Amino acid sequence: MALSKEQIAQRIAKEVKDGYFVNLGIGIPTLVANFVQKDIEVDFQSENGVLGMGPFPFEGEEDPDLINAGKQTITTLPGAAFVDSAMSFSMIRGQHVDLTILGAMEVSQNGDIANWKIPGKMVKGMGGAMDLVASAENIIVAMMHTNRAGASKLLKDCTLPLTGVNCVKKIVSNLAVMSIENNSFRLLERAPGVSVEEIKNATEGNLIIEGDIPEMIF
Amino acid sequence: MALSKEQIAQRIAKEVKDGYFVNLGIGIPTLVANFVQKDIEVDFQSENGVLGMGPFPFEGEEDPDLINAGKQTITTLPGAAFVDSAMSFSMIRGQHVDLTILGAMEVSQNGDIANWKIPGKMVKGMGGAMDLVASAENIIVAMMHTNRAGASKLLKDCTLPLTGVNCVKKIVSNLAVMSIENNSFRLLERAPGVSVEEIKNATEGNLIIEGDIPEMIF
Amino acid sequence: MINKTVSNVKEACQGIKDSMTFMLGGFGLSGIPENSIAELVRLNVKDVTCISNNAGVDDFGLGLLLQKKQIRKMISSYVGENAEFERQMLSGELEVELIPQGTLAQRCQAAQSGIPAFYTPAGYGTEVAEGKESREFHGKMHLLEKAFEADFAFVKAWKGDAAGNLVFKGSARNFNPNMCGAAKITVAEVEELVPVGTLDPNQIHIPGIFVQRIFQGDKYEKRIEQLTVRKRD
Amino acid sequence: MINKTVSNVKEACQGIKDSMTFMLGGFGLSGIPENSIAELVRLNVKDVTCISNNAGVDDFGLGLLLQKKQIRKMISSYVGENAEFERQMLSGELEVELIPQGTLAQRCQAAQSGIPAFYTPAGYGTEVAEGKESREFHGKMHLLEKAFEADFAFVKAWKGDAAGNLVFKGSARNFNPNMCGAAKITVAEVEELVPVGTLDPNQIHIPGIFVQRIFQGDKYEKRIEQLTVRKRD
Repeated sequence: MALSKEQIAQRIAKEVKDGYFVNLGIGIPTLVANFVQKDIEVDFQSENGVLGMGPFPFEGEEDPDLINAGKQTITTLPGAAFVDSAMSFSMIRGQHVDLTILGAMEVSQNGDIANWKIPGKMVKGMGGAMDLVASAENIIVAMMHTNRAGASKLLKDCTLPLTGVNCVKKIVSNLAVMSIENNSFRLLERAPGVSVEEIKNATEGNLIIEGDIPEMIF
Repeated sequence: MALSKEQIAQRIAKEVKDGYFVNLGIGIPTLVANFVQKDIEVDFQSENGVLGMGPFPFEGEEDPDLINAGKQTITTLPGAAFVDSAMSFSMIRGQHVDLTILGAMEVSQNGDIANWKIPGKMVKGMGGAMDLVASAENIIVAMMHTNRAGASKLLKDCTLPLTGVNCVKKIVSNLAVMSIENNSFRLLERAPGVSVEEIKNATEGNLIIEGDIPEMIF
Repeated sequence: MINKTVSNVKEACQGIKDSMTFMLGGFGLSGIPENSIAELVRLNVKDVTCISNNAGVDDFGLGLLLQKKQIRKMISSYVGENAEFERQMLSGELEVELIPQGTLAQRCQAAQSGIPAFYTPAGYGTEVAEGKESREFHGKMHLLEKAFEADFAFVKAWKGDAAGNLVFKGSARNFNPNMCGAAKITVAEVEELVPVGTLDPNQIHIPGIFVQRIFQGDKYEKRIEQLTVRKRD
Repeated sequence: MINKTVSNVKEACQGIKDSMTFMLGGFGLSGIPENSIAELVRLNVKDVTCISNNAGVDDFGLGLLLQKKQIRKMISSYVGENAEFERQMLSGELEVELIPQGTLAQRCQAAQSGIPAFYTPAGYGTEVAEGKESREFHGKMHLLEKAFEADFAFVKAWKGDAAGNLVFKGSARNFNPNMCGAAKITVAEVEELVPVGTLDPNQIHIPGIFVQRIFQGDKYEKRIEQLTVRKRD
């Protein structure tokens, strides 16, 4: 069965290693924090200038001067630091952040990503996404494999305005875990109970399928 | 009579206006602080990261973590701030410093300045001087009019490696106050008792002399 | 010490004219110069260009200027959460230039620092690259981006003193320090104006040289955009 | 919180090899990483390139490495006050690249920030401009300057915590913050390692993400180069 958003986040959390500084995008990526192993040390960075983000505050303890990049009230953990926006993007552009997890509307088989604009329809802006995808060595995309009409979002070429080119390394969708390799999606894992055939049908771009494709383990 | 170093500093101090942020170079410029009018507010910046420098410390109160760009122990005044080197040069390069006073080995009639290197002889480095002269809108040079051998240091063209081009606006030497205008030195004031003829003889570059040249008033 | 205090927001905003370019600090509604924005609404200054990461919400922040159609052009990285904004943009009343957030911050910082241009990888290969020079460094393509030019920067700090020294709090810091000294005149409003000498010189985020006018804001609403809490067990 | 502490300077310097490029904080002898320099002397690492505003004095700071002829090249803005330095430079034993101080700071800052290159007016029309691209912005000529690349950055802070967060004191701050995160590995030595959570998150100059290894220095001599005092009346 296809994964829920929580399950996508849960699978991605396995990619988060001890000692990582991690930037989480809005949406599914935000949920990843809930599933990170308890026995490793990870620091969350928010591009509005927070390093060492903690959980949401208890009711009544929210502070308008303390929000994340999604404008949600947050807390910080011991050892946290606040910085200005220029220094925050020094962390990102300077490749000091080890892992970036963000959502996408489309990804192409060469690693292009589109997630900020639907011309004539939705124009919210790219926020920090263009800096993140252009800079990060290690980008994981959290996304649905198909849109509501069932059309693939893993394409030969993106149709929407791009956020970045040749930058996505790994994708965790509701159907599969894939890497980008040789101008193709390489299928690494299937969602439990989802067949290779289903994934193939839901993927417009080249899909490399070699050997047995294991089911995800959480 | 030609001015002493203290008198050069005293004359330059008259150019320091209320509300100015001022950077003082090593040597004569450092002395300027002693002569600034008491009834105006001036802040001294030191390019190693100090804004709001005060006088030298009393004996026994020196702090190795508190020096100026000449590596001398200093104090700070109320309202002072410490910054890192990049921000210190943001003040300079970003033209937030209102007045730069520095020494020179040579100045040419088009406003070029040389003050950092005598090839094969003295190579100490430019420190912050190149940033200062390239950035400041308002540069006053404090210098001797001639070298020890009596040769002019106010030239048609500098002979030493340059620190900056077309940047000097005003010069206060031991003989005269001059501005740079139309590829010439314009004589503005004479040191008390020094004749126009003496200044003319001591100046290799074009010297514009128009009307009566008053003596300096301190 | 050079005194930068003005008595109120009116005095702080002297010299403001139609068609000027403003920088405004804040991320979402956090750390926005509330008092200065209110004065810009009151002055009814028109045709302005605003450089600000976001555009407020319909009834707060820069949304207040949008309602009165005072803004000709917005330069931002993210403008969601604002229906009036979307309407004006889609109808063509409002010109919008969307740029990457890190580029926005660095173009402010460059203006403060006298760096006229710099290279960044953000936006290469996208719409943002249109009309911009690109160049390879270390095998990776970068865009040439230029320092902003603005008439006024409006920033909001937590504490400040008469010298114009500023200290920010939490994530309300964001773009505010980078905009100081990045415009011809920087207006800083603070929650608390403290006596000169009480701020530790080691702990000043922005020294007064980058600030031309400072005043204590009358009041701060500090609205929360996305209140998110967890339950106590 | 990711723990960056190492037990001592030996551990902090693991991986150091001949011919590497180092950044070293400090201005004159103020804020120099004394313990790391002593370890570099002890390790007797050779043919290194040092990026440091100054070169110490004959018997302290980087002068100690010069004495043992460990340095192949210095990249500095000011190298006066060092007779051995002058001797090695004039004899050609030591390669020296002198660059403007603001450019030095900004090339560190650019490396920290992932900005591969930027324009500055400093040095245009001088020896410093030789071999560099120049370009006009706003009617003024500028040089294209590139971010430094270094293997290790050695910085010295006043206080720090296990997360690598740093706080500097007075003018001993200087280049230290700009060098953090500007090399592959940043080693921070501090006068006092304080428990995590005791530094105010608003008042951290450099957050730990820019620091890979941190330790408390055994002792600090903090020599004064130009003791200058005034008489009490």
